[in-house]
Amino acid sequence: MSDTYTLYNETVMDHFLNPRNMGDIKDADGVGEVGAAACGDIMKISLKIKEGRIEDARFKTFGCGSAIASSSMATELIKGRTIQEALSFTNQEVVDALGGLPPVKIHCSVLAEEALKAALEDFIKKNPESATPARAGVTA
Amino acid sequence: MSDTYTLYNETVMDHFLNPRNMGDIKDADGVGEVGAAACGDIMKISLKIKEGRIEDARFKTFGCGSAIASSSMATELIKGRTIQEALSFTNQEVVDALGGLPPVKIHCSVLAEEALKAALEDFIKKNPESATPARAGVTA
Amino acid sequence: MKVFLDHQSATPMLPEVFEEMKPFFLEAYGNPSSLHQHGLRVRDALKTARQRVAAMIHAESEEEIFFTSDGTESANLAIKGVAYANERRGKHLVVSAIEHPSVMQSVEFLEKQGWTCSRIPVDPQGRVNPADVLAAITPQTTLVAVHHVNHDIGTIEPIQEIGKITQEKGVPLYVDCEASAGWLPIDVQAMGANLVSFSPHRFYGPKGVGVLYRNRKARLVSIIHGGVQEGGRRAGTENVPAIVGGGLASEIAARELTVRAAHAARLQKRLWEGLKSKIPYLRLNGPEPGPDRISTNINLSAEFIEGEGQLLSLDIVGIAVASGSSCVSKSLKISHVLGAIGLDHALAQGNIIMTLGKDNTEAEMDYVVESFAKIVTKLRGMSPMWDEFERGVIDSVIQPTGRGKSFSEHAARVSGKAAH
Amino acid sequence: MKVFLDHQSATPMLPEVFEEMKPFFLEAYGNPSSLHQHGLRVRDALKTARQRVAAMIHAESEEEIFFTSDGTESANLAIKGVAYANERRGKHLVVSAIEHPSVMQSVEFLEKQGWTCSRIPVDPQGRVNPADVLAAITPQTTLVAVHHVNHDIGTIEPIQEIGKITQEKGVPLYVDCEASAGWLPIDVQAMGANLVSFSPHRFYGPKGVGVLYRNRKARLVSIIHGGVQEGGRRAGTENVPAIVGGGLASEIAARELTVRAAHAARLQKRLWEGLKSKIPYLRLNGPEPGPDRISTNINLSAEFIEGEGQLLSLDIVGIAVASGSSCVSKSLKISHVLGAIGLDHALAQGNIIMTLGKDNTEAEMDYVVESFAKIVTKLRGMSPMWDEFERGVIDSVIQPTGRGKSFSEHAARVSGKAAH
Ligand SMILES: Cc1ncc(COP(=O)(O)O)c(C=O)c1O
Ligand SMILES: Cc1ncc(COP(=O)(O)O)c(C=O)c1O
Repeated sequence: MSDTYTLYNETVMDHFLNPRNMGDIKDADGVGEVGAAACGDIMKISLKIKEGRIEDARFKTFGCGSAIASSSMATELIKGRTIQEALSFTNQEVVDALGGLPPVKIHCSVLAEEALKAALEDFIKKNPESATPARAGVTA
Repeated sequence: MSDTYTLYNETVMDHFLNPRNMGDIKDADGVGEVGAAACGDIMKISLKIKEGRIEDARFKTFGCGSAIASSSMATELIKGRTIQEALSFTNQEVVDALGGLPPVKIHCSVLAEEALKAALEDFIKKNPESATPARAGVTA
Repeated sequence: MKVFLDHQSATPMLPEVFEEMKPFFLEAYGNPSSLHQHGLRVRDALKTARQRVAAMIHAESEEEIFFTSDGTESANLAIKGVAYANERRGKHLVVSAIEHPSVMQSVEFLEKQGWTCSRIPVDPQGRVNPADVLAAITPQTTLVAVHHVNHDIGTIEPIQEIGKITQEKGVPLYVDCEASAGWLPIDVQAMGANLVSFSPHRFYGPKGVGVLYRNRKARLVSIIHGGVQEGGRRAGTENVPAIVGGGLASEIAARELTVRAAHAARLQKRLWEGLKSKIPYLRLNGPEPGPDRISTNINLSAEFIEGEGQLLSLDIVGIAVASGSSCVSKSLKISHVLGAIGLDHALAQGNIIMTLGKDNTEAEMDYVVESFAKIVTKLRGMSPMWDEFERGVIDSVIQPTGRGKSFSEHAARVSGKAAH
Repeated sequence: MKVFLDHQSATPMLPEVFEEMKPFFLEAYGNPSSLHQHGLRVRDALKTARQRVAAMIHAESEEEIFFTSDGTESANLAIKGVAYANERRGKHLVVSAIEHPSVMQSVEFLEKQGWTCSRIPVDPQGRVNPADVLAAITPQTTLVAVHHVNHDIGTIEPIQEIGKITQEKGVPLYVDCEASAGWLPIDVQAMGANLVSFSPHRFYGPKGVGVLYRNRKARLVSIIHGGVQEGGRRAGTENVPAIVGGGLASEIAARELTVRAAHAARLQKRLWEGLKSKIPYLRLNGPEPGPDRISTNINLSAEFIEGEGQLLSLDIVGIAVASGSSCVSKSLKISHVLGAIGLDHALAQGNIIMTLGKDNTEAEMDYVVESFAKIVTKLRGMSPMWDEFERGVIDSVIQPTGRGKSFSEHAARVSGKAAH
């Protein structure tokens, strides 16, 4: 009876309680804010991009534990990737890195993917030259 | 946990386990056998009648505990009564003397009344002279 | 001597089951719907219980196990939940004529709401003929329900054969295993069953929990509405201690099944042979002990006397039994099972049901034989029917002699109405 | 420190209730339907339980008390059992818009079967206007259902006034007392209620038993079909230990009600005042503590943050609470109660429900205030909404400043869809 029971696994709880990369980047090169009408989550990711590579990523999230953990994990995963690589990032990477999410919470990882893509979009809009070869890969 | 729980009260259980007047009367002056189609009970009462008075009454019963107790009690109650008195006997006397029966078992006492009346009928049929003043009171 | 021979009505809970449940009353009192410690801790316990139950009946996954409040509710959910879920496909059901009242009454309720139902008759031993099931299925049929074992007379039904038919026809099969669970192996996959129900209180588990197994091939909607507990199939705060206890009782029952069943079979044989040799005009209802009858059940009719008196007299000498006679039922009707096997009304009235458990002993069986013989003799001495039989006015149903009227004719005459 | 503030979901069972139940697991394991010793002994125990429950709610007779498996089943039985019983008279129901899902979903089920239902809206505090009930009743109305106290926001409804109306109109009134039983006096006669339901697991009794009171003026048919248990109103083997325990818990709850409620009221005041003074942009949903709100409930919305994160963070520091936010519900919908009182979507998302019990202490309240203040600060620091509020991009709902867009407008913009 003395064990600790948690709704999420250890990794998710760790990223919820000790989020990595929480905050905003001053003078961010790209910022994306997305929301899920269905459950009211709002996620914001800001990126620092240098020479076509993500140098820093930060998040702010209004949402449940798994939304916070998903954005924390997404920013961790994305750091160091090229724009090209980042544009093919999927929510499954977040789910896998977190060691799984409850089925009803998978949408949180999707939101993280969307926020990242929105931030990249924002960067590309401001720096059209940077993304020419990748343009086709962007869906939204 | 050591108490004894019974479906019926003590009086009923006593009359079921130690029935009074169980058996048949040889050369009975009146015999009545009745049945309840609804639940299959069959009750038989035989009477010894002397000088217009019930000298002995005996029963045999195919039926549940309360049917046996009802017929035992009915024969007890009826002994010593005049035919006249016996003809106005009702099942309520049985119920009262037994200290009550479960609602679903009241019909057993009715059967006892009917068996008694049938036995009286039988006697009267055989001895029409005996009952002239009471004839009107007989319903069946 | 105290002898409990009414295991179909109740079983004492195993001490280890009680120990397993205990913490869930006082310490781990959380609600599994809660997201905090207290909720999550009991959520884990429910999962374990589900796994144990799934293992017992060879379910593919614990997600196929739903907990309800008892076997009755499980049967209601199986029947109504499948009927409502398939309302658009068709409104026809097929059930055996001797299912438990929880199935029969659910069907009657649906009939009031526009469903139709084919009731499959049984042979004098209570067996369903699979060919009759096949013949009854129509394109509108959305469910077939045949129980594994009959609760009154212990008949084992040919479920695998029926399962083959329903699978071929693509109609879900519901098998009520309340009377078999814990005493006969249940393999839902081998049976070809899509739904199976039972209740752990029949094999030394707690009251207050029922099980419904349902696989994906059968659509099922909820009948108790509200929250989204039990995968949305049963709303309401879960009875955690009972579910936990039911899980453990299931695990133990699976493990000890062979031993328990063999023990019961030995006692069943001794009991029936003892009774048969001591008491004349005694009939065993349902199949002979052996492969067609569950080892826990003895269903008797003592001729010329009525069941309640036998039951009460046995109780006085410490023997607890049941009866399907009308005097025993609150509705004043004989068990519909006895009617369906065509049992003579006289014999149905004299009905006694003895159901064995793991703790009964041979000495108990001998005591029952002896006591019952005395009781039958005493009650026959009080019965006008016995006397009339001896005098040749009525005849025996069990060993007809050709003289006299039948009990039924006689009863009809004295009551002025036909016995039903 | 461990603080349990989720008494609406569960309560620890009283040790004396556990002791009362114990013999019914191991020794007195009989089935109350049995006619022998074992059955009769527990039949007596059920009668005692029924009498205790009847006394608690001032029922005229214990025969008006029916036991079910939980509050959800009782609500289903009240709604569907009365609807079906009066099907020929009419098929219209009147219910408040903020009833528990067990009521709302039962009504929706009946609507699929041809019933119509008027849902009575509530004011921003969650109160039903009795005049609206009167106006909704038609000659076809066969039941009015308004709960005593709302489970989410603690509003006490004007039941006596509604009872007068339903009595005048001759329509049965069903009052779900799940959230009030044990904490507010319930007098079914003074209320003018024909049906009342609740579950002892809300006041230190066991899980696995629900109560339905019903007086003769309301016709009621069974919804779980089978045997003739519970006066034919609920088939299925009775959960004897839980019923026995529920009976004792009811007796104790009635005796200790005044003390328990006064204790809760003191803590409620301390908790709300502490939180209010420490945490800005915090809203109490439902009436102010006092005569219009049950003393056990505090329902909060912390603006700019979401409920599940608050709940998890509280759990980590040992505080167990609930939430009506959509992230917490399995259906991803906010509590319909919060919708019905017109709570802004942003505040509904940040919802936290704290429910008090008899064993909570003042020190616990102070710990909760302190911990919750820290958690809100941390989560706001992580929330883009807080940042945007501080930067004047969006406005506060609780203390509007006139600058910026609302949360809802903002959420709709970023998600491309309207918040619901
Ligand atoms: C075959 C069968 N089905 C269903 C039931 C109902 O189960 P429960 O008593 O758990 O409600 C019984 C109960 O005796 C039964 O024997
Ligand atoms: C007002 C109300 N009614 C009904 C119920 C359902 O009761 P149970 O949880 O016992 O199934 C609840 C449960 O929380 C409730 O709060």
